[in-house]
Amino acid sequence: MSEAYDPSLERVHGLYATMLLIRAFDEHAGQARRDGHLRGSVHEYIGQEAIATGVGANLLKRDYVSSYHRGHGHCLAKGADPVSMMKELYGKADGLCGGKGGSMHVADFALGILGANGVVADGVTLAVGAAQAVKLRGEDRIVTAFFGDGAMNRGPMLEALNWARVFDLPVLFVCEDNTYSDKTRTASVTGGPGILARASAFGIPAESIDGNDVIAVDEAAARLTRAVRSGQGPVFLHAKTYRWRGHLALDPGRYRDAQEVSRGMADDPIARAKAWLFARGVKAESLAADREAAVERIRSAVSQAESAPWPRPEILFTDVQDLGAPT
Amino acid sequence: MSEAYDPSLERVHGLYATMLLIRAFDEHAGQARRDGHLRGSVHEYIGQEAIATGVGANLLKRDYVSSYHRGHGHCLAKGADPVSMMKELYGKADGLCGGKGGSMHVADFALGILGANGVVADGVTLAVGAAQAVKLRGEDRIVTAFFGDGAMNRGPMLEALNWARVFDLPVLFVCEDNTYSDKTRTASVTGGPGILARASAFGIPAESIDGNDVIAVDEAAARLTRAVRSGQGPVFLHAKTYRWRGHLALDPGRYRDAQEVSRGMADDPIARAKAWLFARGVKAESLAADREAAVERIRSAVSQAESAPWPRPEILFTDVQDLGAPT
Amino acid sequence: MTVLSYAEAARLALLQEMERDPNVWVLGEDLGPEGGVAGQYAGLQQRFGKSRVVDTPISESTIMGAAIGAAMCGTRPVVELRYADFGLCAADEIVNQAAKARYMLGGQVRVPAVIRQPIGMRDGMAAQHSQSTEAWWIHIPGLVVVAPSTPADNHALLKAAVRCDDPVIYMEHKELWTVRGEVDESAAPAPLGNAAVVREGRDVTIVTWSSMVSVCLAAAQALAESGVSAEVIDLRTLWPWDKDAVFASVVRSGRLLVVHQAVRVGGFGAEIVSEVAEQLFDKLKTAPRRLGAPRVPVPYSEPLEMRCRITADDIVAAAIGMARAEA
Amino acid sequence: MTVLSYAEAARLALLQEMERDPNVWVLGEDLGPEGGVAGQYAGLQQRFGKSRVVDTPISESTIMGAAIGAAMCGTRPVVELRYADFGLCAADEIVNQAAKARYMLGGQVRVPAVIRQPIGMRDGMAAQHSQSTEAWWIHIPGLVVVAPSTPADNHALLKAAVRCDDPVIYMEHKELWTVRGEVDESAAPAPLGNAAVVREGRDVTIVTWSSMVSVCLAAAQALAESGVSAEVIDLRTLWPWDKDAVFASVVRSGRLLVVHQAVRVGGFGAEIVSEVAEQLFDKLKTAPRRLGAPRVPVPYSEPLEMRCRITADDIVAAAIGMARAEA
Ligand SMILES: Cc1ncc(C[n+]2csc(CCOP(=O)(O)OP(=O)(O)O)c2C)c(N)n1
Ligand SMILES: Cc1ncc(C[n+]2csc(CCOP(=O)(O)OP(=O)(O)O)c2C)c(N)n1
Ligand SMILES: [Mg+2]
Ligand SMILES: [Mg+2]
Repeated sequence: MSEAYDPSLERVHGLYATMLLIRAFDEHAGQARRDGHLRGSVHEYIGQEAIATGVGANLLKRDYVSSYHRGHGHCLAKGADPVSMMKELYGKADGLCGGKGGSMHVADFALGILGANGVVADGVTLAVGAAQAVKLRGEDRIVTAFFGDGAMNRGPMLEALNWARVFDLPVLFVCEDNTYSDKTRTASVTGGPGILARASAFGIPAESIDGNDVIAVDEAAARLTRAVRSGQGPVFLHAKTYRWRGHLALDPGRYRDAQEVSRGMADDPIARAKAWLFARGVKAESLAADREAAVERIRSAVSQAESAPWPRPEILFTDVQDLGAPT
Repeated sequence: MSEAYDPSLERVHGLYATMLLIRAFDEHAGQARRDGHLRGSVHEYIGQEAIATGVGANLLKRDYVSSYHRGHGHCLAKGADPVSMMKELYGKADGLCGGKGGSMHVADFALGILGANGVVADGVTLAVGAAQAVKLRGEDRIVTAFFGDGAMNRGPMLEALNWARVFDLPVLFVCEDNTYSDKTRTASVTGGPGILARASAFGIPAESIDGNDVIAVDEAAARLTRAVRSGQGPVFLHAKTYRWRGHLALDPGRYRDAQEVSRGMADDPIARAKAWLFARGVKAESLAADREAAVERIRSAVSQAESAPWPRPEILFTDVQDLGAPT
Repeated sequence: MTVLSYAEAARLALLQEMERDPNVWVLGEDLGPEGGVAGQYAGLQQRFGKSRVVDTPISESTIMGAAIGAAMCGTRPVVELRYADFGLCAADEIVNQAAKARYMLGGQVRVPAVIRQPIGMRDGMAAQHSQSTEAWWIHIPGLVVVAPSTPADNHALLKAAVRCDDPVIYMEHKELWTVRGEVDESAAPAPLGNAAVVREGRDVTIVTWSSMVSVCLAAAQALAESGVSAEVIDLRTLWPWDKDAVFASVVRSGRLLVVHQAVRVGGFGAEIVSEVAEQLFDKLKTAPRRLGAPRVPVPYSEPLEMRCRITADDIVAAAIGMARAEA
Repeated sequence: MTVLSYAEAARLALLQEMERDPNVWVLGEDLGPEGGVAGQYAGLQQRFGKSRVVDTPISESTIMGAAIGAAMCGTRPVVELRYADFGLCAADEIVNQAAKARYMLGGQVRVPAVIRQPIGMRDGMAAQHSQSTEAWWIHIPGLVVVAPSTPADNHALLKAAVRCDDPVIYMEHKELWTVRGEVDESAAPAPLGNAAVVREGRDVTIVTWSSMVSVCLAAAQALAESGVSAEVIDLRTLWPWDKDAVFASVVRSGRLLVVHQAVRVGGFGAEIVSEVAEQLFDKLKTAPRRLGAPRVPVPYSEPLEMRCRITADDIVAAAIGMARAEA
């Protein structure tokens, strides 16, 4: 765990609780998808919780966040209500998007969450635009764009890095490097010295951290969000992590080496935070209770989601556009 | 002029003659467009001739070249017939593309010229694909992709750099940096330490040269094409130059500082080559005669183009696709 | 009332909207130096500064993506894509993000962006700079599509587009930029979705838009001399199109002819003809007809390009044929 | 004859074509590890190696651009774009390069590329993974468009697409991947452009394709029970579509109903209805009709998505209405 930075026990305990909530949410979401209770693509964030959590802890309610297909963790860390999220995954009427979006489109504009996104890297272009709006309107907010390692090969992603630099926008780019782009090892389709070199080539200060160390993430995010808030322009954080599960809930992830997977899972961000807390005197029972509380909160969200009403049929035709009939 | 490299008088004389031909071609094309004899977009290559010439001198007939909107010079340097090119610009039946393409689409597949291109950076993606075909078929050719400084901000361009590295393709990337992207100073919309850093960030060996020094270009191109031919994978050449005229023939280029323009024009690649030859004993009359010969060759191309027949009307419907009627 | 060109009228509309609402801003390539390819932004950067009239890198994906993000965050961007052909470089962002966001996110957010994509053939701009792609956007739920034919409409409709809370594909025609006409400088925004009956007639209803309006009017004049009374309807807004106006006319005339410059196959004319055939079958006295370009890329050479165009003669011939046919 | 799934049939076709012609190769994301999203490439990388079954970076523009360049240089790439929605990320390359190259370059070159873009709704994949975009490609000169509905067709038509010398947009339906059917493994390529009359009937002609074929057949069965004899035509190739087959049927039945899963407004149904209304007006006994999705993005929630779909009941109701209507 990181050395110089010495966060309070309370802060780390909070980060731990957030990670537990995210884990419990996605443990359920993945299983519910495999069991056929959810539909579509459900991308579990399991193993990567420290990143959303550490970054999210340094964002204000008014800050904007743009996410990608693996988006549940970012929403929860930004404060989204797990009940409304779960209802969305269940396609129910009062889900965050009224059931129209599902897992890949969870969003909560009241909390500045611009949405998960089904097209790799597109959310990053939205993020730089959000930052441009912030700047134009003279607002005191920053924008965080989360995206994966695979996204670093898409043109719009690279354009957006240039864009943020050219217009000096208040953006924190967070690359969650979980080694894979779907079933492909990202390294096998990525040229050059690496992700940091790419960000730097567009003039964006960039650094790498251990993305499974929530304290390291918190420290870096605190520093970088401060820099962005101070008007320094964009910064780039490369967080190394590992995706425990398959690319999505229905993918058993068999193309991966078993050893690699167990090595990855051994480096559990939650276990690490738990050990840190335990070493500083937090009781094992208390830590276990935190876990139980998170699981219980999700259990309750699920039962509310299960019993919630479906969207009324006429909802099919609402919120398309003001002009013109949809039929 | 470059020091270590000592080309033969004959070689430089040849380069000089090619530059003169390109200049004469575009002097005419620009004026003919302004006079209303040509249509559409005509992008003059004037001032940039050393790059196409120096690179072209190191390419074999079987090598592929992909170009962009400012493409006349690349075609001529690769050996395209100025008469067939001029006929294309005049929209005549036996122009290189039967009159269907015009200035922005000159191509000659018999010479490996995959075409000028009207969409910024798209030609670069075609080039890496051509290189992939070369590799797949085990052919002994290389591919050169020419593009502008402005193209370096387009996503597909950046994707293509990664692509060439990932698949180790035989591509020479040549960035012709003429300071402008249309009416915009490229520096004002380009973040980071520069073009070389970008190429390097994708793992492509890159170097900058004085693109108005045809000997320097020849030297670098000789070295780099050798490297590419030897199977080393992609390389990147950044050639600094200046665009004398407006972005296209109908643009007087008034958004530029007069001093900047005259400074740019003072650094004339043709005058520099001429001085080099003169200093080594080539007679002034001989050098003037070269110029006259180039002008005369273009004059003849023009008169052949002017008197050439128009495409027959039914040509409208040919070469669309094999299946289905076009009407 | 004053006489302005189509480009000047659009510029005036934007100027007025930018003065009215500080959240309106513009982004695209080369807007500042000389006010866009047709001067349609002339002087606006000088007036509103570089942060409201933004010269962008050549990054169509991010131009569009950023505009969407900014539109989600309280601003009203006007996006200049220069030619409809380059609009294809941002097709993903337009369709997958701009058009879908409001619906997919359950009505939490709107995307009030104007997306300018000039269409049409002009003076040999050839295959990559001459397309008319309105049919694509009409097919996409969430988009409004506008195609003004006169300076007055380009003023009043652009104002309306800026105030529209949903994304508007705004398609000016390149050949109309310099056309002059009376403009009421203080005109209110024109309601979107209303067609104009630009000439009244009994025998045949000609439905058209954009640059074809004047051609259809010329044809109607000639038809009158042949004893055929043609009604000409300028749709102005293509989605939603003014079915009331078209249906009312067809009910009277019993004959429908749709004329557009876009490729006939799969063009928007197909939607209009189908809708009329479905809804007003019993009112039709003869087969409906469509006139549009052949299904070929737009060729460069003048005689070929001319043959791609629908002329007044073509329209006259079609209308006379229809008027003479018996049901 | 053997029983294969739609995905297996496609795989077999590709395997046979790759064995036949060493210039056939495949590129796209995640083809190697498990053979694509539906196993439609299973085992091909193991068999033909990584240079003929190429796992690419997430770079849709360059995937497409590279395929085009490679197709111009003697190879026959098969491009996997995964979902038609992501095909929009390569719309520029498909339209401005692949479709136009042959024509714009005067017939010097062909682009024999197969561009696979699976379409359709499936199990809650929501707005960004459910689109059917065939109408777009039909409108673009230079493209062939194919949409197989059965395993046998996915075998024989894919072979034909690979051998076609022009770019083919090949649209499989996600919901058909697992559908099984008889396939003649040694079948020759099916001629492109030929429809199949999959059920004969007198009273109404139902024209459809892709996943709607089986729905229309079910409807025809139900219609028979109500005394309405429906002919069902599976177009198979959408451009060029088999006008002879459709016209012959409509001449007999006098009634045309087009059914597709794509959005009804501006869908390909409009082209078919228009063409029939124009050419066979006098043969129609009643108004032609189109059934397609409402003009809304595809929602996630199950009851909403179900309401977007055309059901056998919808078809029955429409056909009965038409059969009862008097001209
Ligand atoms: C433009 C685009 N191309 C392809 C896909 C299919 N796809 C979805 S996620 C994914 C892999 C993304 O990898 P990465 O960015 O590393 O994120 P991760 O899934 O690892 O979190 C791919 C290829 C897509 N959604 N969008
Ligand atoms: C995708 C795309 N965007 C915009 C344009 C319009 N455009 C044509 S040339 C050009 C500037 C290109 O600058 P650069 O790449 O430096 O080439 P140069 O013209 O300087 O030779 C622009 C913006 C285009 N053709 N294609
Ligand atoms: Mg990843
Ligand atoms: Mg330039």
